[in-house]
Amino acid sequence: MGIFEFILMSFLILLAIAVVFVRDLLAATVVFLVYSLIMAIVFTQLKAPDVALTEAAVGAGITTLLFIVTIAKTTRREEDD
Amino acid sequence: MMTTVVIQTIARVVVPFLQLFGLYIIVHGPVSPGGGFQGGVIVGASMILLALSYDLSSAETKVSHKVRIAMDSTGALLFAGMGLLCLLVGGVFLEYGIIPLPMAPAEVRGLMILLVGVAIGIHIMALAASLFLHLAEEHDT
Amino acid sequence: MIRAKHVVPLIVLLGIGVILTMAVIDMPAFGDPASPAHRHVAPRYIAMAYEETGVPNMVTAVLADYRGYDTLGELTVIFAAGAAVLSLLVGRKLKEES
Amino acid sequence: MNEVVISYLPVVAVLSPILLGILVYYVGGKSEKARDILSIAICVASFLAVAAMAPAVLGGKVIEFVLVPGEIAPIEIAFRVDKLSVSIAMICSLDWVLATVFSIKYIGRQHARNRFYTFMSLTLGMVLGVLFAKNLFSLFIFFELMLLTSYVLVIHEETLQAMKAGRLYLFLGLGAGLILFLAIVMTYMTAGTLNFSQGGILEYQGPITYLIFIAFLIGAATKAGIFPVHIWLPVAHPIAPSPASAILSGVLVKEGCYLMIRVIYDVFGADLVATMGLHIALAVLAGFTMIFGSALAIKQTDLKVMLGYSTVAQMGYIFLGMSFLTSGGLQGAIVHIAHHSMMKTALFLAAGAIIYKTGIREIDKLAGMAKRMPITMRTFSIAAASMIGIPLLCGFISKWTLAIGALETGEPVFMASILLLVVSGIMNAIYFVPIIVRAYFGGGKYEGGYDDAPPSMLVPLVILAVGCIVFGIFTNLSFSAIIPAARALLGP
Amino acid sequence: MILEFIAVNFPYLVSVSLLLVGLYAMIVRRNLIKKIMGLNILSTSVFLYLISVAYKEGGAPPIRVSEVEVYVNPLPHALVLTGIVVALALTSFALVLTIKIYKEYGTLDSDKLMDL
Amino acid sequence: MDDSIILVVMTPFVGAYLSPLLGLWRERLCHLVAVAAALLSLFFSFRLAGSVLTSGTIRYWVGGWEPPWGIELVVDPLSAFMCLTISLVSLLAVIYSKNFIEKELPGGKMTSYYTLILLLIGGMLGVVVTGDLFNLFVLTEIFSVAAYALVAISGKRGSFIGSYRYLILASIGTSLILLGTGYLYIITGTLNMADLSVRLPAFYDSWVVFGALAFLLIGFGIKTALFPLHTWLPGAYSIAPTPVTVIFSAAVSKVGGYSLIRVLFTIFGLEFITDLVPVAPALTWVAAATILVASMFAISQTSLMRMLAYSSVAHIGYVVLGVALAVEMGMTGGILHIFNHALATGCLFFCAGAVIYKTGIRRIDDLRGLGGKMPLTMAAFTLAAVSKVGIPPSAGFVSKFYLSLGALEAGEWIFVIVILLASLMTAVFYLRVINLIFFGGDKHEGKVQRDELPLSMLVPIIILALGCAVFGIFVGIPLRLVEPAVMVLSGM
Repeated sequence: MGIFEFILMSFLILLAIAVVFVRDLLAATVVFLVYSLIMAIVFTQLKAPDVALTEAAVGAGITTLLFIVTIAKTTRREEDD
Repeated sequence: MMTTVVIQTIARVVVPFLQLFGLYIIVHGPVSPGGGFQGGVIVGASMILLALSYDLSSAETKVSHKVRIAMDSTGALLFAGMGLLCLLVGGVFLEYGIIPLPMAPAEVRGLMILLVGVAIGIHIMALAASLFLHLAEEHDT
Repeated sequence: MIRAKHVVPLIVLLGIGVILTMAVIDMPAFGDPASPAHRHVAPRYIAMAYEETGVPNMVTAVLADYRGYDTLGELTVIFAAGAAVLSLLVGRKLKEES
Repeated sequence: MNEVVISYLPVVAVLSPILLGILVYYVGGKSEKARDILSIAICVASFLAVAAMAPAVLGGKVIEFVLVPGEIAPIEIAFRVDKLSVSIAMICSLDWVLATVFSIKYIGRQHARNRFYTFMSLTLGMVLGVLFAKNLFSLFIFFELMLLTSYVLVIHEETLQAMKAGRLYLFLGLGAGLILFLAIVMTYMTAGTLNFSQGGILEYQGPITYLIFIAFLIGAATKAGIFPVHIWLPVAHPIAPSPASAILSGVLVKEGCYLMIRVIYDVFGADLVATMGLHIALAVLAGFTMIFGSALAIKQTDLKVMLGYSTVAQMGYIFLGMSFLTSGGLQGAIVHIAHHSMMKTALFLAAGAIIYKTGIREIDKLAGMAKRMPITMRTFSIAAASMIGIPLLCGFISKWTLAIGALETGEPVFMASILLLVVSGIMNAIYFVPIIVRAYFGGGKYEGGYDDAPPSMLVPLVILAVGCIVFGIFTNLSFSAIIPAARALLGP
Repeated sequence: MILEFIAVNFPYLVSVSLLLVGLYAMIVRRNLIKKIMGLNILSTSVFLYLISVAYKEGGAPPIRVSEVEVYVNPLPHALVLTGIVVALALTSFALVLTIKIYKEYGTLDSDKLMDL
Repeated sequence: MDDSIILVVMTPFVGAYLSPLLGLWRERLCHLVAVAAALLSLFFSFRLAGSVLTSGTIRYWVGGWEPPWGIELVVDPLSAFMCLTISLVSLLAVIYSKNFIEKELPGGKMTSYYTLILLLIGGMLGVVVTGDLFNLFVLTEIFSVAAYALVAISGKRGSFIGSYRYLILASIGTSLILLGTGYLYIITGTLNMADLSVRLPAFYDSWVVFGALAFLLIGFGIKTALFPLHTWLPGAYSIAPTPVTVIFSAAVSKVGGYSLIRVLFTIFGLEFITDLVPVAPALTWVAAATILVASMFAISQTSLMRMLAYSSVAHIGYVVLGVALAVEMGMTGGILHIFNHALATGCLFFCAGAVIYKTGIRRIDDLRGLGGKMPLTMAAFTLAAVSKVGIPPSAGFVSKFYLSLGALEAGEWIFVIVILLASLMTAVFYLRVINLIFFGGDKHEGKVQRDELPLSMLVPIIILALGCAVFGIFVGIPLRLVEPAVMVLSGM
């Protein structure tokens, strides 16, 4: 556990909170993409290359794409009160 | 969508490489990070890229709905079939070592693990594309 | 911002958070090679996977052989998802094709 | 110890009405006549099956049969026929034959005839099932089924009023059933068995024993229409078609009494009840019911409702007899079950005949009825007189026996109940005599000539009326069975 | 003491925080897509936890290389791979449902949907 | 080793993999494949039950790897019992689907429908036979995904929202299950249930074990629809196609309950859940609350499907109550109720579906007078409702009996009262419906022709209805598996 991992993981929490609280859904999706990529890097640091590869392909790839398509089909704004 | 010539050309160039890379990952699953699932996703993503850069129908025509369903089922059946084959030759479900091939049991297992990867790959590449395409198509209703 | 109806979920979250933190305190430390997780089942995979399956990637060996049944299940889950997505969308489509 | 005989007869008696009853529905779709004959045949067959058991049982044997063996202790459906069961079953199935014969004309005009006969048949099966049950579990099963099948009889008319009455009947019955269920479960937990056994299976274990008794009492009393859970009875009995009222009042309420007898003598045992002092509570309840039921009956203007309240009062007699815990009292209770069954069936059937012919339900309008329907009114009068307790009629015999039973106890509290018997008899007279007087001497209102009910209605009526007289005179006919039955229950 | 605990078990604590954030999004957020993002965060937090369990000080990635002796635990990796696929399945289906709901009702607000 | 154990799971799966291929060619073939697969599963379940009874618990090492390194499948009497219940109900549901789905589902969805339903069946069977915690998670996910999709498949108004709510809540549940599995893994290093139960006692005082228990409980509690985690259920049940609803209520929620039992009894063990962390006593209270609250909701429903759904929730409460009492009688009752309730609720939902199929009626008030139009269906409905209320001699009564005995055995009086109260409440809402059906006059005079269902729908209904009656009398048949199951669970 080096300082690099600490920073990455702290960043992870920040990104997660950002995903939840950013009102623009497309922006949130992009943040989620970054979150997934960082998660993949963390997995690599934790010596799990297989999982990292999968997380990158699925989390940052397919899932994000699906989110974007869904937002395109529905609405970009998260309605608020 | 983004149907500019540039993107189309890039996609045209990139897609074969992506697919090759995906296949490489599937086949090299046993020795390096990756495997059927990851490779399958990458190949599937290449199809999605194709769909994005052209339009949806061209991806449809390249790998039609029926073919995807068939690939989907075939992948799953292949995996299950390997398990059931072990039952047939008198072993336990998924006990690859018992399959009578002229090799050491460990090698048979290795071969089978590779085949499993291929089966998963076939399955996932069809599915990943399907999931995306179905979602994306929804707009014209 | 926080409204009355959020109180219950927040209390639930707090409760789960407390349980989680207490559990983390009781856990073997991170990266500890002596933790039971590293001593009980896994050593066999690390030591024997290559001899038994001829595959250097232990994750693949576990995934496709030792726990191959799980992987078949995983395949089935995503197969189910495919069928599920299909079940919602395909009605119109097949009509068009025929 | 009684000799135990294994025999199929109880199964025949219980299951043939149930299975053939379903056939009745099918046959009814094809031919009405065939259905009528079949339903009478079923009742006769059951009666014969019961009668066939009588000699052996009264000769000191006990017939047993296990229908569904309970590999796991309490869940066993089994039959056991002893003297008590067989003597009550005889009179019940006989009543059934008569009521069924009666209903051919009566129901012939109404809707849903197939359903009526089917459920009559089914109910007979359930009634016999209750009487022949070997253990509380089987008894409970038939008890609940009896409730369901008789519910359909109660709501036969399907009017709003009938539906309301039916709902009251059903939910009180189900509630009582649940409490009974609780009692049975508790019994099993404390006694470890559910089989009836002379002398009782329970031992005193503190308050729980009281609780069990109260639960049983509530369950049985609801079925029997004892105060204060009688409320359904005057509502549900009159609303049913008359043959059904006859068997509801004549037979079904007796199942509650039968259950209570079994509970007191075969589950708790007379000694335990006596040491716990429960019999006094029971007697108080019974006495109250007698007076209360009679008092309310006086107020009624509707003939059938009046008969319903009269039933409530008479159930009090039976419970009173049980509570004496003496041979005489028990004999009185059992003999009153049989005799009241006869009398009340006759009364309700007579009321049914009047309704069938004239549509009159109100007591006031009965004036001159004796002229128009002489045979019906005569049978009605005999049965009513018997209810009042005129000597040489069967009602008198049961009251006499009850009084003897009260004296046997030697306790002032119970001896005081003789007074109750007298008062209640007088009250009976107060509500029956005016009807008779009006029917015979209140002429002038009705000017038509003789117009009595058809023979298929009169025959059952006459048989019952003759029964009232015969059993009133030749007391040995009933007592030869009932005295041993009471002895068997009380034990040496 | 506490700082040391946090430093040592940092990945676990991160996973706990992520789990809570994910749960919060799933329960409290009203937008259906946000809920699905919350589901993804929740599942990745569990994956992070499992991968952390697998980690061993000084271990190598679990791919056999002749000169290395200490590897991290491969079993949780296999579990997580399965888990990721499961999460993908759930996400894709939930998103299709979202599109369908939007088509039907024109809103993605769970409160408004509740009123319908 | 006995291959039935894997074939019982793989048959539906292979059927599911084949279905899309066949669907491309001929859609109708899917139904045949589904029936064949379900039939084969039932056959293998019977073989499993047979070998469990003769030779005790069966263990099967998938891939030939001995546990804890490989995945072990374990079939003990409880698993065999669940297998039989699931595959029986599934077979009937698949048969029933033929006509129902052709009419009720929009075109082109048949293939997906049968694929998903086979995945649902296979997933449940997989959960039931597995002996590995992570494998349990994977298979739970399989049948959950299929279940979400089947809720939404009809595309009717509200179906997507119902499915979405179910998905979100259940996903929280499954994520927590995975987390709990991870917790157990970190302190024991194993995922095998038997191995876990051996290694766990060393860590009983650890928060990790407590956390794992809490998360597994919440996760499976959502799947089981325990109060207050039941909110997803009525929406999902009432909107799904009827055969699916039947599988849901009769099997899916029971599989949740089964997983709960496995986690509590097999992994943590009786001592831990009753003494160290009083989970079982807490669960009994949760179950009691589930029973009462759900019954209350059921009374106030106007839609038949929703009423049945709430009633189903209440009966899951019975199962959990019985098992959580952790005494022999209670567990017998609880496990037996899994089967008995499957019969009754399956039949009820089938009948409700049949009504929708024939007339499109969904509201309870509109059922008025349907008894004359669809007599067989409605008779079956009545029989099943009687079983649900728990009136003897139906199957439901037997489980109620055992549950009450269990509650008394555990010394928990209050739960007997709960059971009785719930019975009365159940009676209130079912008898209201039955009254409307048979005695409510005829609302559809001329509109609805008197005709019965196609055979493919009628046969499953009648089989289940007869089951309700037969297994009420011949209790010994299911108990042959239940008794050893209780023995194994309680470690005797």
